[in-house]
Amino acid sequence: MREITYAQALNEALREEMERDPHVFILGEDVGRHGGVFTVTKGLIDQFGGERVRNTPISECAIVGAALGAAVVGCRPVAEIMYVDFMTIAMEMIVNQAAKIRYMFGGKAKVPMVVRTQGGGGRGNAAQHSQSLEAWFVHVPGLKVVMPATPYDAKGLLKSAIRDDNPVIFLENKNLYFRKGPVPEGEYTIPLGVADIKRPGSDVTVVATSRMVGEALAAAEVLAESGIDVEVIDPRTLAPLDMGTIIASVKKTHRAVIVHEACTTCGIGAEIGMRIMEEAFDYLDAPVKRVAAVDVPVPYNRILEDAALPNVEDIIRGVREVLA
Amino acid sequence: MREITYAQALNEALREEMERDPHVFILGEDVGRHGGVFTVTKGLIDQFGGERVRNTPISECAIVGAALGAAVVGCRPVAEIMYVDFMTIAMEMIVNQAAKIRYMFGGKAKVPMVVRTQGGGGRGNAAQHSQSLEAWFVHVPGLKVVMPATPYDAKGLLKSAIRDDNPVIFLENKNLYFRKGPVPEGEYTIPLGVADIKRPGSDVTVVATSRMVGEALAAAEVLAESGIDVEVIDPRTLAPLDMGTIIASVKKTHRAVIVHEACTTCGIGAEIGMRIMEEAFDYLDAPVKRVAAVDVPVPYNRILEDAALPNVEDIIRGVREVLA
Amino acid sequence: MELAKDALVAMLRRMLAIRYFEQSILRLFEQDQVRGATHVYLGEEAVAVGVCTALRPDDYISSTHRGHGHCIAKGGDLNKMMAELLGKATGYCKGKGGSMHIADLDLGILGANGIVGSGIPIAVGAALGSTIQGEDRVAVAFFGDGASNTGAFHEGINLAAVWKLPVVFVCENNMYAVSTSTRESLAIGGVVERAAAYGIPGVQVDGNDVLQVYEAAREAVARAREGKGPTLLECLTYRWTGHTVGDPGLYRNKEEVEAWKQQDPILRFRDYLIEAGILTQEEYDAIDGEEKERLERAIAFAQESPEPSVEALLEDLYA
Amino acid sequence: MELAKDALVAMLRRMLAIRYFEQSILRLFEQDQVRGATHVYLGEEAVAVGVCTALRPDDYISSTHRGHGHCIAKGGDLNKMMAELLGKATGYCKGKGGSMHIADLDLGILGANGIVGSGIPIAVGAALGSTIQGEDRVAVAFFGDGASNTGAFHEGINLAAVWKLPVVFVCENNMYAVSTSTRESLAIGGVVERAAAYGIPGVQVDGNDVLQVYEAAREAVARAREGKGPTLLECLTYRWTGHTVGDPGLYRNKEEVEAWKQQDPILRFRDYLIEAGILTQEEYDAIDGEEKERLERAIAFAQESPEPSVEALLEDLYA
Ligand SMILES: Cc1ncc(C[n+]2csc(CCOP(=O)(O)OP(=O)(O)O)c2C)c(N)n1
Ligand SMILES: Cc1ncc(C[n+]2csc(CCOP(=O)(O)OP(=O)(O)O)c2C)c(N)n1
Ligand SMILES: [Mg+2]
Ligand SMILES: [Mg+2]
Repeated sequence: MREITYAQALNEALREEMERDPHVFILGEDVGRHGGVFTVTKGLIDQFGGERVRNTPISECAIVGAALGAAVVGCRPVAEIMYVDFMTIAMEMIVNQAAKIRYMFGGKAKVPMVVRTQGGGGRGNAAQHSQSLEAWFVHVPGLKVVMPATPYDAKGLLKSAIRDDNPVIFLENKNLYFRKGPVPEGEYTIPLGVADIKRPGSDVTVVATSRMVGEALAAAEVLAESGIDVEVIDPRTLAPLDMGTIIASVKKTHRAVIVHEACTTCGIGAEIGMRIMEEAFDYLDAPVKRVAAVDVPVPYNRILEDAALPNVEDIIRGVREVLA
Repeated sequence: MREITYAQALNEALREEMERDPHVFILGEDVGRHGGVFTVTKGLIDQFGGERVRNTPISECAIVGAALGAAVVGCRPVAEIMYVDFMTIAMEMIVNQAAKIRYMFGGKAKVPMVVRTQGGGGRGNAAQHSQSLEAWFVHVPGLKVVMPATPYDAKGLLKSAIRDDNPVIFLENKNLYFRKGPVPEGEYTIPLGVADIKRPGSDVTVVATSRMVGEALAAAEVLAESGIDVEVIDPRTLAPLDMGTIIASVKKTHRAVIVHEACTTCGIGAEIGMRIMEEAFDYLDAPVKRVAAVDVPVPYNRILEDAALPNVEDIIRGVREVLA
Repeated sequence: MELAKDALVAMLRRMLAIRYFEQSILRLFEQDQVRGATHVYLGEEAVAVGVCTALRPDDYISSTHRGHGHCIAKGGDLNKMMAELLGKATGYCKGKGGSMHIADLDLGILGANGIVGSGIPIAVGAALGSTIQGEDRVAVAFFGDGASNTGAFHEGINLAAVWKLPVVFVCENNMYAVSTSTRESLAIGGVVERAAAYGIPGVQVDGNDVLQVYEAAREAVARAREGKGPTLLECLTYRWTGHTVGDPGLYRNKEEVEAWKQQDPILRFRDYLIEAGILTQEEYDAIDGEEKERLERAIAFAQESPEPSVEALLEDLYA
Repeated sequence: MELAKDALVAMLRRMLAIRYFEQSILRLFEQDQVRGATHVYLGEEAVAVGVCTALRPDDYISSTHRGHGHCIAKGGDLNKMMAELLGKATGYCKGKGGSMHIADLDLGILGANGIVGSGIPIAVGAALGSTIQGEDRVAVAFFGDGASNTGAFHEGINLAAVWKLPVVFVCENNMYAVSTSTRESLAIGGVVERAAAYGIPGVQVDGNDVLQVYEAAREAVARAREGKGPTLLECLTYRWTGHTVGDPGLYRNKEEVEAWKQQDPILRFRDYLIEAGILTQEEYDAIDGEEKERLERAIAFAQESPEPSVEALLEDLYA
């Protein structure tokens, strides 16, 4: 199969959906001629014009608000917020408006919009450009939350997100954009709410998200050399969360490690760990373990940043601990 | 001991701290002559004048930003954000700025500010005025997060929060403002980071926050009639979180229920439950149970709102379940 | 543009409907039939009605926490509104929304809003969506003087101005945001002066003169529909009651309130209609009686309607 | 106010220091000694230096993502700055902050900022804090043309205007926000036109003329210090390079960039100083050489400095 980058895969998803449905349009900072600071919207303005690929002023609240208004009246906007850290400016629109409108109106509205953004550290971007804030969105009923880890998933999930009639927070990762992976030619979608077993295994369940999926797979390779057979599960969407796949795995392995790049405390690892306890307590041979970022802002210096964020070694250590 | 309301207790804390330290000042919407929409700042403008009790335009970002700037240059601002739901507009200032400045600057700044706000449902205020968003703040390193449940705690904790050299998110509850409780005359403070055992017990640990503390105590009374001895722990501050007290209790009771008014998924209950699993797995006779809001926006209708939010009956049921 | 008699009567009817709706809400709130945060529009009727009269049925409005008037002016169903305020299953939102979240997308009513300022970008988005779909609908954002200090106001209007979207920004300057007067929260004479920051026209009118409001709105709407971009229309008015139902409003003095009550937009309009020979006193009284009665029927409808079932709690979250 | 020769020389030195600092950053970034999101101030030196010359040492500034120039202009230590950019323990932030978070509270530098617009309310708060503590310090908020579209701009300036706080809002209009031109993001001729929305004076100057910037800033600062409230000062300028180090900047055409390079603020200032007989070419060359050397020493200092220890990860979070 051909290999393309995560950014290219996202670009294809946008292009195909815009070709397919004239109601789909894009708005965000520098998404036009510039193609987005991570190249995801590259070339789209040439094909679809400035009406459907719209450069906005720097105004995250208005970007999401305008997307929302357009969605309610029948469009399918895809808003780009350059960094998840800037979602802090759009939280009102996302949380009080987009997530709640349908419910508050008694079901009499649809809000088919996607907010694409990206998070994660590892590039020396420091504390205000390296966060992972997915747990906030998962805490808000009414939102769907997607976190693709591979080019294949990125494309298929973005297409589903655009076709979904609900507000979808689509969280990409800045370190994945230029990594390649196999992506078939032509049309496919991946349903929201279905986890993917990225590596089957029998000894321990590792649930990893976004960039940590690759780290977990690398850790699994190393652990395999010591005869430890790791199952790596990528939930792919955090809301809805496919607990079925996770629980089935834990019932088989009796041990689980949750890996994410967000800060440990109140991260998605707490929720997944808690759900495992609630649904598979009697199957657990050890407490569920979290491998996640240290609870500090992400520092600039490379040594400190590496120490703050989880990596292959941390995952290996975590797996060994739950097996001890 | 005299009994005063939660609002009066908070008002006393503000008054005493403003008398004590001229660097303390208040800013927020309608905090001046109007005394705040929940009366917490009532009368303060008469005593301290408009320089130190400042009515702001409706601009939550500027309120927190201005508080932050003033804190960095040596003041001790207490900002009021009318509803926690409006904190969504100030998230950038709180999360990217206030929480991170000290760390990003390598320790070369102090940010002694308090953001007071209030959350919770039960008053028919509907989805945009009834949220409980504490988990978001606990997810952000650099913040302290306080949630008082009684007039006594409200006063002592607010005084400590104002004296603290870090940004403190002080989460009050709209349903508690006009409830009375014993508050001694004169000066006292309650340290941040120390849980309070509101009711000692031996059979099951119930960790409850804010308004749910009272509900848990009521549930404990009912359960006592069936011979079930409930220990009710109020963490009082969620960051720092006094896990020591909670773990000690669980090691004694072997069973735990976490109760909060926020939505279940990714709420503070997940974190506390996970921490109990991490630190006391071998002591647990049953999975930790969460009793929290249903994952929906808070509805207006009374019947639906009651069904959405946890109450005494839900807690009783939860306790019986972990004992089953 | 001269309005025909039936158009003028329709305006009068809607102003009266708002008046009686709000008066009954005050009463029903006291009786605990309506609960929560409820803001009434008494005294401001001319703004909503003047503006909405200038709109087509398929145009959009986004509204505020003080939204009943906008909804009625845009043709909202009194029965469904009242039922919603009583939290009933037959209400606009099946009882889930209450006062601050009434919406009727079929009538272009994008919803009241509990968050000050947030309706502004939403209206901008509706205008954008209309444009992208090749339609020529106009969107109106209603908001208060207090809202003009929010970031959402600035970001939303700027976006509409840059994209020349068909929006009319209608500021209801009632001189106060809760207890805070405009003198305390803006260092300028009027919100209208903010239009210059976006390169759009700004117009200020007597917000208690429904025809003046209508005339200004008509021009702004025409401009928007012709693709010439947004207008900021400031309507000077006053709320007769406290900020919420229950607020005694002690931050305003009695004389000020009384002076404004003398400017009752409905009586001014009635006097004009009668003096201009468009309506007789008898016709007016008949209309007035009919509107009162329509309201009573709405209350009865709401009161007789069933509560939602508990199962509804989990419905309507995702499409 | 006429500036004495040593003051003029000090300005020149700081402009040169910024120039050489930024040029070296381009090089060090290529060598992977500097990483992350780094924005240089080449071509805009006159703004920071003109404004900061009008300030007292104890006045405050809040800065932006493009903050090196502001820091140097306010007296920042080149060694600590360079060490911070190299992520060293001796840096301003012990290596934790990097380019976008350099601060020096002793010099009134409240910090660069990674979030566009957010420095504005922070400067307002510093001015407020100064006022409340009975001091007469002035705060300057630097920000870009792009930032003037944010809600933080609107809310922050409005608050300062209403409270008549001692702030000067300095817009560095370099015509672009990343790839987006001001024509695409503002429907007005200049950011200065936004002053009217807050009832404060707006002044637009040639931002590549350091003396013109200084003069306007001096007046605004005096006004602020006298309690007359804030001013919006727009300085028209241009960034010579891409938005970040690494951005080729293809959205601007070569002629435009070249035309602006002809307006080099340092050469213009040099020519003025020499033509006015204040400085000889030899004196200029000597100063130029000294600043180059000072920068080389800063690089050496930074390169020889130790990395932070891993233990530092957990330090400095709470006071
Ligand atoms: C962002 C936000 N901040 C504060 C509030 C609380 N609040 C509700 S209405 C109101 C005053 C609004 O004033 P204005 O915009 O003038 O409208 P009016 O009530 O006068 O019609 C305030 C402060 C809110 N709902 N949203
Ligand atoms: C709130 C926010 N949105 C977007 C960004 C990404 N970003 C960084 S700098 C920049 C452009 C800023 O333009 P301007 O304010 O004109 O400053 P300049 O870079 O031209 O100096 C953008 C969009 C950000 N840092 N913060
Ligand atoms: Mg008002
Ligand atoms: Mg710029």
